[in-house]
Amino acid sequence: KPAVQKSESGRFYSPLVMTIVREEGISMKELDGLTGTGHDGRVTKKDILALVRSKRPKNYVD
Amino acid sequence: MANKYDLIVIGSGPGGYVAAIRASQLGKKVAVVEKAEIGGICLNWGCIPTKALLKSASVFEYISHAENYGITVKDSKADFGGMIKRSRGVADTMSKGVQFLLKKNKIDQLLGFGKVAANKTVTVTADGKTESYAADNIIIATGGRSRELPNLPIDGKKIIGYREAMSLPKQPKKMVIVGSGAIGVEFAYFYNSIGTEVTIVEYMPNIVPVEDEDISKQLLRSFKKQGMNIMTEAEVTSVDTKGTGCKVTVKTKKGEEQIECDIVLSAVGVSTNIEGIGLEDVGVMTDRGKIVVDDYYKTNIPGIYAIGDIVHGPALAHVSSAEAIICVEKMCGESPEPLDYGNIPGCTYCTPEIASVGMTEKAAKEAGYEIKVGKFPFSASGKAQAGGNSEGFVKVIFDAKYGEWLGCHLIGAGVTDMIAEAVVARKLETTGHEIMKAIHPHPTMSEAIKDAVEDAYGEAIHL
Amino acid sequence: MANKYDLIVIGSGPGGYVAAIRASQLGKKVAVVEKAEIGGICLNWGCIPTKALLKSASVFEYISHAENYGITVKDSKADFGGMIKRSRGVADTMSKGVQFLLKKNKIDQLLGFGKVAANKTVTVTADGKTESYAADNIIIATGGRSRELPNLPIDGKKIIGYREAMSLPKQPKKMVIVGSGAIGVEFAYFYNSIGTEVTIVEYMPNIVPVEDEDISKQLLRSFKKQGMNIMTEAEVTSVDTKGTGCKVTVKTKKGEEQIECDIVLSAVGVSTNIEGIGLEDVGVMTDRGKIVVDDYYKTNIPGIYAIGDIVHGPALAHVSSAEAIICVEKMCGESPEPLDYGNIPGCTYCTPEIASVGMTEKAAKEAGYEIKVGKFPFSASGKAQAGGNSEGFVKVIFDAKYGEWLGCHLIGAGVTDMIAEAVVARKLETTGHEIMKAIHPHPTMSEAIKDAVEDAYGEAIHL
Ligand SMILES: Cc1cc2nc3c(=O)[nH]c(=O)nc-3n(C[C@H](O)[C@H](O)[C@H](O)COP(=O)(O)OP(=O)(O)OC[C@H]3O[C@@H](n4cnc5c(N)ncnc54)[C@H](O)[C@@H]3O)c2cc1C
Ligand SMILES: Cc1cc2nc3c(=O)[nH]c(=O)nc-3n(C[C@H](O)[C@H](O)[C@H](O)COP(=O)(O)OP(=O)(O)OC[C@H]3O[C@@H](n4cnc5c(N)ncnc54)[C@H](O)[C@@H]3O)c2cc1C
Repeated sequence: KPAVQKSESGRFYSPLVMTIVREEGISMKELDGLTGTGHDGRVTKKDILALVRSKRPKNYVD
Repeated sequence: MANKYDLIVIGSGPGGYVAAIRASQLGKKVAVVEKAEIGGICLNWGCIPTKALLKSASVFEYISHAENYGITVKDSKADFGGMIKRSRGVADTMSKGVQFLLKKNKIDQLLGFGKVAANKTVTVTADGKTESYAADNIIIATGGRSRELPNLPIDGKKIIGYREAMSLPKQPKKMVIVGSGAIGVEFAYFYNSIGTEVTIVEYMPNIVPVEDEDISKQLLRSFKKQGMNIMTEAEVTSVDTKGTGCKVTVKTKKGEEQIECDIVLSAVGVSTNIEGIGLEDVGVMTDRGKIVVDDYYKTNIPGIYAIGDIVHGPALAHVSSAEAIICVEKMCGESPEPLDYGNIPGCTYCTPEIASVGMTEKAAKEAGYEIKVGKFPFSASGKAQAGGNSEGFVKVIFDAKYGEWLGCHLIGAGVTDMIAEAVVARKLETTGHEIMKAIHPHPTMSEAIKDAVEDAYGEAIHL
Repeated sequence: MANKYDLIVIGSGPGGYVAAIRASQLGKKVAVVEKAEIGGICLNWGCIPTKALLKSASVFEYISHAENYGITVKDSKADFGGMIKRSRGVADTMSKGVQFLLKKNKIDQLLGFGKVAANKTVTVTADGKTESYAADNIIIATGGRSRELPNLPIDGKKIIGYREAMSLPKQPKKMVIVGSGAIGVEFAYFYNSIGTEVTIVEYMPNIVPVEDEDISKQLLRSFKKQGMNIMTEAEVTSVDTKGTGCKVTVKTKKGEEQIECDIVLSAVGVSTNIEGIGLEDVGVMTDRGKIVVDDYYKTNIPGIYAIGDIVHGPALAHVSSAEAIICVEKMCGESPEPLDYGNIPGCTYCTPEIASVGMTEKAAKEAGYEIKVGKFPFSASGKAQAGGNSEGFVKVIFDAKYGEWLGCHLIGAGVTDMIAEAVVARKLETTGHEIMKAIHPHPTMSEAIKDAVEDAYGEAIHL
């Protein structure tokens, strides 16, 4: 079950972002390093999907 | 030129007046040009007066079923003229309200026909006189009007558009409504519920064709139960208006059929008011009847912007207003986010009401998503039972992989006030989990959204 | 022992039946013990039947004001018996619905008085016979009943509680209602609107005292306009029931006053059903009438849990159900998040309706927040005007520092279906920004929430 997790940096990530992070095996550190394009730099679905695409982990099917 | 503004807006609808007020809030000197009523179609001939009529109809329906609620009513009558008068009164009040807001924000109202001209000038013509006004920026927000089909020329008497439909001198006995988008079905519900015999003719296989198929099917069931005659995959090929009434020829898959009626309402969409307003003179680019703009509503000509029904995207009042604010904030140097056209709710205010946002089931599948679908009928809702409103349902669509809320489709009593939950939650990038864990108050219709999400996740308690 | 269950739930209200169904979904063998009606107070004597009565009242009000909507009604009459009968019928249908759900989930219904006993046993007594059942886990969900004040002993005839109030044999001419919480004001609205002369007596300075003060003031204005007599900072010191009616002595700041009426409704809160159910025998800890539990509803005795009105927190159906699910999921080894008692909506279904979540303005200030407050009156809403529902407003409270949405308070038509937006958005940790940028459909009552947020941020377009 996707719980709303907090990052180590204290940034808030949306439930959808957190689900994608978990599903795609992205580390909290990578996530915290991401610059968001949302309001006030918030990381959005778009940003995290861009990261997923750039990494193309094994379980990512385009 | 004495008449110099920071911004001139042409058109005072929910696009134009909102743009003007936002710009004034941000310190600009602003004028609005309007050739007809302040407030545009929305307040005067669209959203507001139709909702006033629909409220009269729903009150009348309650009265007709009063005994269901333990109330005896001896004798009741729909006073058509009274309903129309009330509706016009509400429109008037709202238009005056916008006039007040414009004054309060020190926005000049230039009454007349506006045209863009060279060198960021706007000309305003009224009573044969033309004045010129200069502006650093111009927003075009001239909105739309009834689209006319070749076979269905609007004469304003027997073949009418939406304006006449909300201001007829007397109630028609029989009416044919061509087109079953929001405007068509709203008038269909209104007239049918006060006793007019209504036939809907829709070209597509489903009524309210932009909605999820399940919604269309439910509305069809409801409307048939209400006694309407509904023809789909059907087309009006001609209307003979020579006699006292109209003879409407409808082509269906089974062949041709003739329907007699007093009045034919053409509700087949909207055309844009982009003719004769100087676009060609200054070289503003258009495409299939719409002005071409970027994410911040800039046209190809610097300093000229366009918003509302005359640009791409759905022709809805809340879209016009949202575009207005983004356009103005960007113009004033702020950094608004572009509008997410994937998260715009659409509402239809007949009974049962319809409200939806995001993808239909079909669209989600076509986009390649693997989906989880949940449904909850209002017949299983305690509040719906208590209110006597058990028709309809909630349908939700989630991406099975990441849990994204792809679509939410509601049909039932009061659902137009319930869809904001889905819009906001989607904006905040929810998954289904958070909706299930957010405590919806009991007993409400809104619980059905949570129940439908539970169903999608295989955890429905009340099914 | 043959009768062995994984889980026995005592009480079949929205706490108990939901717990039973969730446990059954998770593979448990479950029984529910019920001494009265399946579905508990909520379905049979609480949430649902009151909402049925309130709907009858609001339909009757529409009929009384039909001419406002362009409808002539000659002669209408509230048939009190018919309204009561409808309400009982709705309750019955819902209770049968829950019976069906229990059966569908293969949950045994043990009808009788349940008691916890040593060694995780539950005894069930009916018709003088007692059976014992063993269980790995026991959930106590026995709910509440009308609280009685010493000066206001309920006799069920002239001094009544909520049960009698929704099943009186005939409509009282004059009624005194003591207490103006949700239950008190709902009955006040119902009886007043069908023609009973209603006096409300409230001990606190404001009616609906848990609500934001602005809400209380608006309801006071509305209720006075509806013709009710309202006494605040007032206390019933005695009721003389010897004559044909009642003589109620009310102590106010100005002195004592006598009111005559047919019936006094005591609506001063709820006591818990924790007596005689074996708590002392097995040593379950209680505190001021409530069973003491942890975040997952465990009592001090392993294997015994308690949820709903009998534990701390607001006595509301949706709270009972949420607690049920968390309790059962944890019991079954899942990892549910504990309930956030700071994000529970409260609704009152009189006209105008009230819905709120989070902190009142006063509470936010007392908690030390620097706040931004926004307000939007429905009189400025196009939909409210079109619907003839312009009474009331939206009030929103934000933390000025981080933008957290601290509180949302609504009063007006249909607001109980609108508060879910705020609950969900707060759960998703929104700030005001996202609410303003989420497109609310036009024209709806829900737009007023966005408008109020704009007001808090100094960007209100429609004010
Ligand atoms: C019957 C009906 C019901 C509707 N119901 C809804 C609904 O419930 N919800 C919803 O969201 N939408 C509804 N709509 C659609 C909604 O009305 C439009 O999307 C909205 O009005 C568009 O706003 P706008 O500002 O772009 O243009 P408009 O509201 O069309 O305003 C344009 C204004 O510009 C003026 N104008 C045009 N040309 C000139 C010129 N050359 N010079 C000066 N002034 C000019 C016009 O007179 C008009 O006042 C409805 C429409 C209709 C017809
Ligand atoms: C008039 C009224 C209106 C209300 N309106 C609302 C509203 O609109 N919204 C809202 O959220 N809340 C409302 N409430 C409150 C709501 O009804 C309660 O919060 C809710 O019912 C509590 O649920 P529960 O499961 O804890 O207990 P209950 O619903 O009280 O159920 C307890 C059940 O346990 C049974 N029981 C008790 N003791 C035993 C025993 N020893 N053995 C066997 N069975 C037993 C009882 O018979 C009962 O059926 C209202 C209450 C009243 C009185």
